[in-house]
Amino acid sequence: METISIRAPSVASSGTRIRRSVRTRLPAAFALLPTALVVLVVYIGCMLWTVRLSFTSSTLLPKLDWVGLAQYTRLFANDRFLTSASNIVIFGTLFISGCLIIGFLLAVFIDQNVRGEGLFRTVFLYPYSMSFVVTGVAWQWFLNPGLGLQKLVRDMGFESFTFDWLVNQRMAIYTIVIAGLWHGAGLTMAILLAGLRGIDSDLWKAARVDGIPTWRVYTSVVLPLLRPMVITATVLLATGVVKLYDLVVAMTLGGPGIATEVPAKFVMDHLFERNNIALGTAAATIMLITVVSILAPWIYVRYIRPQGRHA
Amino acid sequence: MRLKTRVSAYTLSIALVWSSGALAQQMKAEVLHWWTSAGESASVKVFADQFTKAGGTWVDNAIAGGANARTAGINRIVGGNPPTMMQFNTGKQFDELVSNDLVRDVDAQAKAGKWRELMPKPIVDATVRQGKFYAVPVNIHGQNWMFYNTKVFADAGLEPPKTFPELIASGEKLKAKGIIPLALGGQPTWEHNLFRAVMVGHGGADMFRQLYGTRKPDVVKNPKFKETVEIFGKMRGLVDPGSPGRNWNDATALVITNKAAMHFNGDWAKGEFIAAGQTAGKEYGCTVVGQEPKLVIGGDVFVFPQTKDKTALATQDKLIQVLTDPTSQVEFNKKKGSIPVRMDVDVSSMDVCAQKSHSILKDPANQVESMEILSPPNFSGAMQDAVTQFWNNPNMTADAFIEKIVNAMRDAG
Amino acid sequence: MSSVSVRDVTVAFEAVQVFDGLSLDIQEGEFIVLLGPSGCGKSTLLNAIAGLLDVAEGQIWINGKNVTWEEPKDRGIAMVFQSYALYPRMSVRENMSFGLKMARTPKPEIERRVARAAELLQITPLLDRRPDQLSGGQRQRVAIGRALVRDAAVFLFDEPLSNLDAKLRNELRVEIKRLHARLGKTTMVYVTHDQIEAMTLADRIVVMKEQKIQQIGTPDEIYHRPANLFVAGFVGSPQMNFIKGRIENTGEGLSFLSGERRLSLAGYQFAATPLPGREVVLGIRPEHLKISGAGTWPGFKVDIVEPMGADTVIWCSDGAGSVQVRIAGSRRPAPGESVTLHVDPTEVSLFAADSGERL
Amino acid sequence: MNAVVPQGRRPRHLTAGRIGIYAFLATAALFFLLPLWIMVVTSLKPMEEIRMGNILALPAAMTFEAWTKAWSSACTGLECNGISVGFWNSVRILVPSVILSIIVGAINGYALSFWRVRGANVMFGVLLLGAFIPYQVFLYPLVRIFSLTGIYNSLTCIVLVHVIFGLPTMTLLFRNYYAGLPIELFKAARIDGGGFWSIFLRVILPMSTPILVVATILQVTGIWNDFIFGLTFAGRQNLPMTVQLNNIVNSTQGERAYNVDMAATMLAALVPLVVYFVSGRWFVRGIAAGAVKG
Repeated sequence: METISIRAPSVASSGTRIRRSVRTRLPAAFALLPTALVVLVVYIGCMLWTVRLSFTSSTLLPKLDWVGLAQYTRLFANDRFLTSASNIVIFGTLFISGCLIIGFLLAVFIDQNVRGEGLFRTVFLYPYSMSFVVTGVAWQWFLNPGLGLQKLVRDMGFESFTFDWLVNQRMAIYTIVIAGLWHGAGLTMAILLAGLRGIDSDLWKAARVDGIPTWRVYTSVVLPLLRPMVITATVLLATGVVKLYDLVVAMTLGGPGIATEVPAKFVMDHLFERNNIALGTAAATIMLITVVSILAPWIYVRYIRPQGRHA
Repeated sequence: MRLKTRVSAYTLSIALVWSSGALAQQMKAEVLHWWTSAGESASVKVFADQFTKAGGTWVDNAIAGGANARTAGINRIVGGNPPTMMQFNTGKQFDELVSNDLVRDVDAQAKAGKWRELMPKPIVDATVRQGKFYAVPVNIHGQNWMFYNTKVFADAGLEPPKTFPELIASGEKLKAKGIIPLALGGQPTWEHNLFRAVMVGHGGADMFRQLYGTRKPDVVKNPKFKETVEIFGKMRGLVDPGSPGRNWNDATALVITNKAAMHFNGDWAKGEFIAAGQTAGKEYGCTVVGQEPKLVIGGDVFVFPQTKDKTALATQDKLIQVLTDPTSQVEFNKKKGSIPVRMDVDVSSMDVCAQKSHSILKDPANQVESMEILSPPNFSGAMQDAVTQFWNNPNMTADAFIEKIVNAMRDAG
Repeated sequence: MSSVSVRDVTVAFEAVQVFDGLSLDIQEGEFIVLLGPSGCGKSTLLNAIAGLLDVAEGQIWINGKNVTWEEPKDRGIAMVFQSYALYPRMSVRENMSFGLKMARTPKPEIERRVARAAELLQITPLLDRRPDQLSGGQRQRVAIGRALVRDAAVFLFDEPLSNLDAKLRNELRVEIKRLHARLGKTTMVYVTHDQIEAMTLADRIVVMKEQKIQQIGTPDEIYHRPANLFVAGFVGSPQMNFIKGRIENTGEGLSFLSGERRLSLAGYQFAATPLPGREVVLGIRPEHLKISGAGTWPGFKVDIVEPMGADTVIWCSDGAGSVQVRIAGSRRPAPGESVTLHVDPTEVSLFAADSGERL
Repeated sequence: MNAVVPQGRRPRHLTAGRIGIYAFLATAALFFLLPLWIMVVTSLKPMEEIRMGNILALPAAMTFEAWTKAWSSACTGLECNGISVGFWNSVRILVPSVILSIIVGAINGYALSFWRVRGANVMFGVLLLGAFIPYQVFLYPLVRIFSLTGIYNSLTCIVLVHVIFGLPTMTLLFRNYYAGLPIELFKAARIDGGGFWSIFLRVILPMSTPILVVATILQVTGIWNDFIFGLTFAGRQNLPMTVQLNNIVNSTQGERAYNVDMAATMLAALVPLVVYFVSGRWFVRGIAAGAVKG
């Protein structure tokens, strides 16, 4: 009879073991090598380069002097940067939650065996394929009080109707959210719809037998099951939030005033238009630090700690 | 420097490829610029045709948006694969290319062509670094023009204003008649452009230079400065609520379609009037508002990236000849909406606005350097941020605005 | 010569789960079943034998060769998975010949082997179908067929029948047994949590719990002389009855005492003779309890009667606890009836109450 | 009295609920189509009409001139060939970029989910972080890197850039999809003697159709609509269509022809749109098949 005591895992290293591990995984390691190089040179390299430049006084061309935290002091005294930072929080929150809510509603409604499902789906998805360079202009026109919705409603006889968010400092950021929703809700819908289609049909039968109202099933049973899809959609949308630039440029150019400025635009303007590489990279570094501190724990728990599967 | 050897090795290999090609390719010039609209394309074609006539091959590389084009161009110059010539605006945009020895000096050609005598001093100063020409100016844009709708003014029984206080007074009258007094592209650039027009028109050329050039905070202590800022502040009431975010040409369209009376812009806005079939002096007029007309001028220049290749040098020399030739100057600027950079050419064939421009600039006292010439981009950028905040926030006081200007001066160093 | 030999093997999973210093010897031609509840480490052991996971320490020998660091394909093994693991885009034929192609076996040889295996498993008509066109039973046959063509010395089965319904499971079980007999010298290592499969198939059963081997023995040994409480409880259905009590020395030797009940242990083969007063658990299989007029333990009342066809399970209780009794034949007591139970001390098992080990 | 027994097909009830569903979907569809409507009507109007500012109204004098102009005669500097010149450039960039980035993503995803390579997950973590960093930050150093290696401003260069920046999404997509495949398939293939490449090519790849569709759609859309990379890295012989589009749309000082802008935008979006229409069903199915088991 065998009885075995449990010991702490020991790091054993015999020559043969290493040989087999290497021999078996060599092709895999080799296949990952180009990516590893890219990660090292491009991603990590560029990040470090960016961080380094933020401690210099570079203007048009990078130079490698050292001015300490001077750029950061300027950055945090800069109205526009502070507005950008708060704008991205507003936009991010509303855009992600809005896309998820609208996407979920669209997915649920499309999932009701409607006729012309394909048509609806395409209509909701097509904005994702359009570049913002000009669709931004279309939105700008539509939201402009003198041209679009407000004029239309007033022309119909409702003289007091006012919809001037686009030109209102306090509300302008929400028009960016509206156009953002238009662009991103369709993709969210597709992801959630995929999730809905994957739900076991027995669940529906069970809910019917129990006499649970449909909306209740969606909120209490289906929604929790869609968790992975919601996470994926959130991740995809979040990458868009951080990179938000084109939309703002096309619709408001950061205005009225600096009401709709966002960090990526701050970085872009300072790097390429204002010949202020140092301040631009300082802003980029702050963005980087923010993203890393929010995401690193999640990425670590989700992807790094569990070492793949055992094979 | 290793980068440099790299660069020249690369140019050399390209040169080898070229010289092995057909003879016609010997004078092949790749020109990088951001003149992409129909009117601009027509103007650049003048140079291209002249160059072709002179036996060269013009390879056109147009990239929309100055920032995009400059980024691409600078990347290529630094990356060792430069175009033969590249557009910049007058001003500090190419300073570091000069100090890093990446562009060629063209002082020999300038001396031969007497550029220093023939061109307005602000333009010369904007192009000369360490006593040498490093770029070829090709045109002069007036930035503080006011375009107005003649019919609207006639109907209202008003004369186009000569000063800014007058402008505000007539603006209020026009507003009462349901006309948009001032059409403005509500984007930071154009708001800032308007501010500069007020600054030079009301505050005067010296104040303008102090603000954008020397950037000493003392300037704001001048009571005239605050007065100017307040006038600018009052003009917030003269634009329509749809202004924010609007493109400048949509603002021009408001004047064209009789919806608005006045529009401040550079002389490039003529292109929109022309495209709508209107003629200067008839449907619309152009004027410079201010006690004495001071014209803020800037323009476009071309720089010539360094090369050791003899053929390439000859090509660049030929290009310089073409750019400064009097005939091509007139033809180019007719299409571009600007005026020739040489004050010695005959402008009688150009439109009334251009002629007005030319006559104003005849007196060197009326020539005012543009912000692009006076300020480094980080200061003009910071100013733009300040201006757009003030313009779009009716509750912001002139003093708060002035404080932001002082901060901008401090930050830009 | 032993066919498979696991020598002091340690497997470490990300420093979380440890499978430590385990040894096992399997003889050539033997049918070994690794039995245990899920998570007991039986599949881990199988995967280690197959070379599908790295062994941190120790060695694995197959057919006299140290294969610890060999690739799975070089170990002379074949494997059948619970989920069948058929390549979905390949036909049955391609599925079966994939491994041979990988090994660059000549074409005619591949065809010969596939044909033979298909015939053996009666899946010849299915050869050109795709896995998604097959029923569960057919898929499992194909999976076995894929293993068969490898002509391996050792077959590894990872719960191959768990995904099938009861009827198919029985059929295929018999077939696997027949296959083993027909293949002669092929060693089979079979992982399952189903004790019926274990009992019916195995030459020897390895019972595992919490990454440790609890007992290795023939089905009879496992059934009749379980090494500890866990094995005794895990094997057998209905479950073995357990009665807590203690050992006492009466005049005629050692006795088991639980409340009023007493059982003389004369004839019980002790592994180690316990001291009187020792707390123990008495294990009696339901079929070893007999209902008789003059029994050992009177005064049980019948609660529930479960007729199962060939035999009947009767639940009896006496206020202190309940036991299950399995009787053959059609004559059975009615619920509420009083019965007397008879226990044969040679047929019971005694376990130490503290360690659970057999006494 | 006879009880009424329902006969034949159950009548289709257009209940209040159904009407509500359709009303909601139709309203949503209107919202989504609105910008498209503005763009279509604008592209069909002459400029005089556009200056009048009735953006939602149907064109009074419909003309397709803007479309032909946008396609074949709008000017970018001296070249007046519309955006059609960039079309083939875009295709030349698109095809190798999409194929290569998908191949690399698939191999990465496969290696990450089936083979435990030391440090691979850390690499993947950094890659994921990279997905959140604005591209603009990379531009300058990348230009330096590429010009040092001598491939700056070439087709190779732009394709490489697309592959590099497609890495995070593609790797994530394939990794998650492969993580959803039964590991036993991989084990079986190992026992059958498959090595890294043969298992990938013969077992895993044939099972990847749904995720390949999703990856293709995402990459085609992303790469086709790219502007900044094309401009910065492609070199002037290879400028993609979006650069032409931007040249037409975004001139700073020149006059604007909105009708041409709108037509050009829709023309430029044709390729991804066609991909969407053709593969819409597959897209949802592909995502369902595990692309989102993140």
